[in-house]
Amino acid sequence: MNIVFLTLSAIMVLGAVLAVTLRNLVHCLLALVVFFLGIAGHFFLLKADFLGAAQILIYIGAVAVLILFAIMLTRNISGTEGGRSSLGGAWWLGVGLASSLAGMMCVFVRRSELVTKLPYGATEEGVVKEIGKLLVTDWVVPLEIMAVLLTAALIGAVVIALEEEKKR
Amino acid sequence: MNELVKQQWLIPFLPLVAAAVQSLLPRKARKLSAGICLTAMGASCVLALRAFVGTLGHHEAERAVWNFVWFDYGTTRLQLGFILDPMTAAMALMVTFVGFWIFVNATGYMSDDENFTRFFCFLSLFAAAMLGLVVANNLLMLFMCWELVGLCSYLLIGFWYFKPSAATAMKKAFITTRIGDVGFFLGILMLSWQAGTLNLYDGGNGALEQAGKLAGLHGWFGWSMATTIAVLLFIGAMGKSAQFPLHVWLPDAMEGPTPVSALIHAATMVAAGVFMVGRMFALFTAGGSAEHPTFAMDMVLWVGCFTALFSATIAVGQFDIKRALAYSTCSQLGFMMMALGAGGLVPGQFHLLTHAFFKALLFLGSGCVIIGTHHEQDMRKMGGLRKYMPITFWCYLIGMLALAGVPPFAGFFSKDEVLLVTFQRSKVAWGLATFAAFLTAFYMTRQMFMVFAGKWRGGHHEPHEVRWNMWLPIAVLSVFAIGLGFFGGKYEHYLGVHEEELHGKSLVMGLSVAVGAAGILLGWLMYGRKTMAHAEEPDPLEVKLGALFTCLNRKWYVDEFYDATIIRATMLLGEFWRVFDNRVIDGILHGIAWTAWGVSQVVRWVGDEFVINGGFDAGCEGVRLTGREFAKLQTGRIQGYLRILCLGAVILLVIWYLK
Amino acid sequence: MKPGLPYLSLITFLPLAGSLVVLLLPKTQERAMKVAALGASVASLLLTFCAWTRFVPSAGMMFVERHSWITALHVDYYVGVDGLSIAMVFLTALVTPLAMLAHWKLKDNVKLFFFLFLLLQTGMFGVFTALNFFHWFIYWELGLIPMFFLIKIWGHENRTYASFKFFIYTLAGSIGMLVAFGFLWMATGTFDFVELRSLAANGDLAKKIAVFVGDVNGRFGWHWNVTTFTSVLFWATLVGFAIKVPIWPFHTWLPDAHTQAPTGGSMVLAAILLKMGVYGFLRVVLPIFPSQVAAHVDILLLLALASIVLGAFAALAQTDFKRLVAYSSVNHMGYAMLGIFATAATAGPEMLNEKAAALNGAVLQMFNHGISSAALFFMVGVIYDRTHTRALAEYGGLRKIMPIYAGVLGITMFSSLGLPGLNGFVGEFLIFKGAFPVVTTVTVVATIGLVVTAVFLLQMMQKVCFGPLNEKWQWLPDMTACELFIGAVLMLFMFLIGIYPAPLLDAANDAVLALVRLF
Amino acid sequence: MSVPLGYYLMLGGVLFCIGLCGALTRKNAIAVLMSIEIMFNAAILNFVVFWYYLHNGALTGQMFALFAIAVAAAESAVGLALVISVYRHYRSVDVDEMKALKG
Repeated sequence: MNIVFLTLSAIMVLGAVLAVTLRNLVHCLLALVVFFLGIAGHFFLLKADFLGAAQILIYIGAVAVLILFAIMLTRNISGTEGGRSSLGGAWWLGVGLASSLAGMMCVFVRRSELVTKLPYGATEEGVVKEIGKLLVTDWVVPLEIMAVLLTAALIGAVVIALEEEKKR
Repeated sequence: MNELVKQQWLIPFLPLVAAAVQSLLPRKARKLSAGICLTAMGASCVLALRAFVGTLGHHEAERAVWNFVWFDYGTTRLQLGFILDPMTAAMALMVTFVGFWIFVNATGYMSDDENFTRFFCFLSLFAAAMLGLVVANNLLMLFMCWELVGLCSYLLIGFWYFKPSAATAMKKAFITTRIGDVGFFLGILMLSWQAGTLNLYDGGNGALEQAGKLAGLHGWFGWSMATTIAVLLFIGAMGKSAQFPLHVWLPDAMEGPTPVSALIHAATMVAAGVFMVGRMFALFTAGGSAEHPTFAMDMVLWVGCFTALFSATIAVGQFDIKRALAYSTCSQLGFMMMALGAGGLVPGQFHLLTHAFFKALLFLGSGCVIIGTHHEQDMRKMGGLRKYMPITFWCYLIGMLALAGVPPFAGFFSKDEVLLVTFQRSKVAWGLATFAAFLTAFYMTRQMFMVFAGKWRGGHHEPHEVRWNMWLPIAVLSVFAIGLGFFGGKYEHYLGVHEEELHGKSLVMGLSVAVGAAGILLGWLMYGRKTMAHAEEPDPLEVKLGALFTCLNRKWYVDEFYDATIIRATMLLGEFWRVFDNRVIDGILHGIAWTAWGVSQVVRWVGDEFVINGGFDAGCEGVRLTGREFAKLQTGRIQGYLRILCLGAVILLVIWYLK
Repeated sequence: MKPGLPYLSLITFLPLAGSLVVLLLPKTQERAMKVAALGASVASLLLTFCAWTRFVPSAGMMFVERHSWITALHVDYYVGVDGLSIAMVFLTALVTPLAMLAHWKLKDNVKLFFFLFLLLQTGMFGVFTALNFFHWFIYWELGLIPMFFLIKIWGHENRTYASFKFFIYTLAGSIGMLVAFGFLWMATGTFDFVELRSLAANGDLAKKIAVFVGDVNGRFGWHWNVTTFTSVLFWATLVGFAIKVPIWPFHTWLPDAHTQAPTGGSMVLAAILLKMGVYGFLRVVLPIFPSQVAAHVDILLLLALASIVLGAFAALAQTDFKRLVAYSSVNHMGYAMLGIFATAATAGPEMLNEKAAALNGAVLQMFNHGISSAALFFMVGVIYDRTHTRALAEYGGLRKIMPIYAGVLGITMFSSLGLPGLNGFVGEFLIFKGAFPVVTTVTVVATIGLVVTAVFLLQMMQKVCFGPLNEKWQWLPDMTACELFIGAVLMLFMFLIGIYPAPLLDAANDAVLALVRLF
Repeated sequence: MSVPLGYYLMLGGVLFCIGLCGALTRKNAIAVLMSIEIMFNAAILNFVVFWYYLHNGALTGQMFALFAIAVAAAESAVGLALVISVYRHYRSVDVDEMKALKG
């Protein structure tokens, strides 16, 4: 067992739990950022440096800011949900279902022979360069499709957000 | 001659090009149009003259042919070809020459018609088709041109299409000749089957060169093959050359402008039939002799003879100047046919040539009269034109004397030969023909006196002489109407036919002159001594003959007879088959359809309505109720769905775990 | 043969591609649709022309494409053209764009119209190029459905009746054919026209059918007679084609459908769809059932004769311009059938050239009728657009105000009448020339048709163009440039074939000879 | 470093279920979206983990993760745009009120 792994995991779980339970949405967002950072840390641990960097750039740099904007556009600036409960009527049902699913998952993981599997071997350095090469050779078509998807999402998001404005 | 024949195609081609060019000319280009036409026709005339001169030097009946492939089919090929022999050369020269002067006259006659260019287009096409027919060395090509001649006559007769009578006449002309053409067509089919070729002369393999062989084969109705083919071909000639009983179209064809009448009745269309019989003469005579002529020859003789007399009687009773001439044409064509049927190829062809000149002269002259009298055609409303139109009068007189067979005019010589050759064959035919000649002289005299003698009966507008471009052609033609007759002997020599010594020459000639003189005398007695004073005055002949005259005037009621029988039967047949289609065939169809519909109705009521529909309705109701119940599950709350999803996942995992 | 450009597939599917383009264009872009439709069609025409220039008559099937398709049924995608079909492909390529052009001013439902038209063209091309019954039949039916809608939607006052009659009649005919080919397949295991033809030629087909019938009898205890069975197959196939041609007495759908169809529909219907039936005789009935045709040739000749004579007489009594023209189609198709059946009337090589002439004439007549009937229907459409009536009695004297129209109608009419110098004559002459020695009596009676054809056509001409002008039509404009263009193209071919038919005949002759030698 | 694979997988599972729990219980649509982001990240983590333990020298796992991240980014952009659009319409982001699809 590795101390770094445990610590990082604990922080992440905490961040995740806070992100789904806190009432103030801005606070939730902060907890979510912590969670994202944890994931990035795990990526670094797993020798996936490039992904880690991408995680920080995309999630913290873009998604979190986007969510912040959404919060500010839909609520007053503090982002609290007023006097009403932040949880829906059947919250206990949700919690119960999620935790039983988690339980089942853990059970299955334990039953699997993969449980004790150790890393495949020394992962060579310079993976980033390799990824770059692969992206423009073997993976160039998915990359292009992804580019189209992103463009479409960009335009789509703008159109959806603008639509109501136009009708008025 | 062998080089000349290769240029024969140019003779019809030039007018054809002229026609093609003019079909695209605008209406206003009158001068250009007439210029092109006259140039083309003149050039054709020069070419024809060259060909004629080329044939002159040869004493034997020589001919040059030039065949070419039109298309291949099966393992063989279809050829067309051109010919140059004396008959062709003379005919082509006549057609181009007379045609040229008719064209000149037409520039005057049609000068104020709005479709002037169109007229010259049709006229050129007409000439082209006729010349093509003359120079063809192939029966198919001859037939094609033959049909085109029919087309042009259709177009020209109906040139004033807005007149209902013209619209009907054009149709009548085409259909009547088409009936004859079917016979011709069958003859061609038979010939191409039996002879294996349609080339007339082909170095020994031509259809005409096989006439002897064909005469030995058995054809239809117990005739020899050659006779069968000849009879079929002659049916075509009957249509084209207006022989009884297919003559009815010709008088109606007078609905066309007068130059057209001249062209149709003198130089081209009607001549085509006689020319064709002459061209195919070998088939007609094959297998027969002077004592025992073939059926085809007999048919030609008697049809011609009957038509000559029949039409002459009708001509006597006409008041329309052009109609009288038209029946006279019919009659003269009968003479030609009769001569051919009697075995006289040369007299028949020679009469065709001389007749072309003086009949063209007469028609163009009548055109001048019509123009001079401001489009009056009824002879009763004319009179005294000699004073007003002297040039026309003198020319017309020459034409009339030629037609009446007065020596020394052209008609005398040719008609005399016709009668002479008929005399050899059949005294009865000769007698009838002589009577027809008498009638000819009579009705022409009648016409002369009614039109030119006495005083003007036509009303306020005084007649006037026509312009030079109208009288010049008739003046030129009248020179030939006088002089051409003297070349009869030369023509026989030229054609290279050596006919045996004919007996009874002086008798026939004397009688012929006598009946001509008698006819003219009778005409003078009835019409010349005391000319008509008023247009309404009854015809002296009408007074004498009474009902018979009406009968003549109404053309022996042949048209009425056809209307009541053939045309009516055809229309009824058409109506019958139309109704048959609509009632019987469609009735059966509808019956099937109704039956199918009925069966389906029964199936619907018995089966569908109670069994299937009942069950179906119940099923539908069930589905609807279920749907309504299940719809309640759709809360629209997304988290609710997600919960169910989640639950499902958990349950699946549990099941899997327990397994 | 070395593989070249897949001409036939390109020609066939270009209109289909065009139809998809038309379908995808926005509804407001009517002009673009028309241009796209015409473009696709003209591209096909150009390709057809290129194909023709590379066509070698003596080479048998040309431009063959053969790809395995449904292996379980031994069905190949198999296309090719020979002398019998190349002219028809060309005719299709030529007439369809002209028919579209005739509807250039169409306003309602433009998209659907041009879509259906292109679909129809694909179907027609397919019928003339396919050599395997399986996809041939698909094309055959594909020609039917768009035409049904063309009549049903854009037709005249009685369109519903006419379209249903047309559809159900033709469909009923083709069902028999389908069943017959189903049996043939069970007996021989192939749908391939070429293979079936060679089987029939060397006698294997009869043997295989006999084996099949024996098999069926043995298995089910039935008592089928081989001769009767083959005859039933033959008649089922024949009636399917006879309805399409149409041969008397299966012709009554034709006047209704032609009369009620829109102008372009009538043009294509008369020019090409009818030829599909005649082509069926050349491609299917004669090669696959030669002995049956020979056995029943008397009846068939009588039916052809009835088409000629009775069709002409019925046309004589028509008062509706378009119906008259439609009946003239019955009459003209009768000549083509006379030529085809005359081929089968005697056995042996004695009359080879005569029979070849008759069959060549029939092929030529197919093309000629395509040109002249399309032109005639177009001319009816031109006048109908202006007057909105088809009653002959309503017209009169139109030549005065519409001289160009009268001229074009006259030439078209004479082409249909068979005037020498125009296309109709050559075909009819060859048919008669070939049929006369073989079946003399029938041919002689058929000449009645020639006269009656002349009578009703000239009567039509007189009623439309001659006589005094009906004052009602004082204001009618003459043909527009576009209309004149359509007329001019068709007239060009009338003159071209009338004067120099050799290219068409050369293309057809080798295939015709091969067909004649089957008898 | 020798953490066995099972622990990582359990971590991923737990994180996923935390996100799921949020998605099931939160009323605020933005919070739901944030929970979904947590689920996404848990899944992506699993990709990387599997790659790290089982990669056989190939980089496919990382690639997959990379593309998943890109897709997730697109998803969140569109999702948030939708939320804003819905907010404009209902003046609320409460998922309980978004039930126009009720049967």
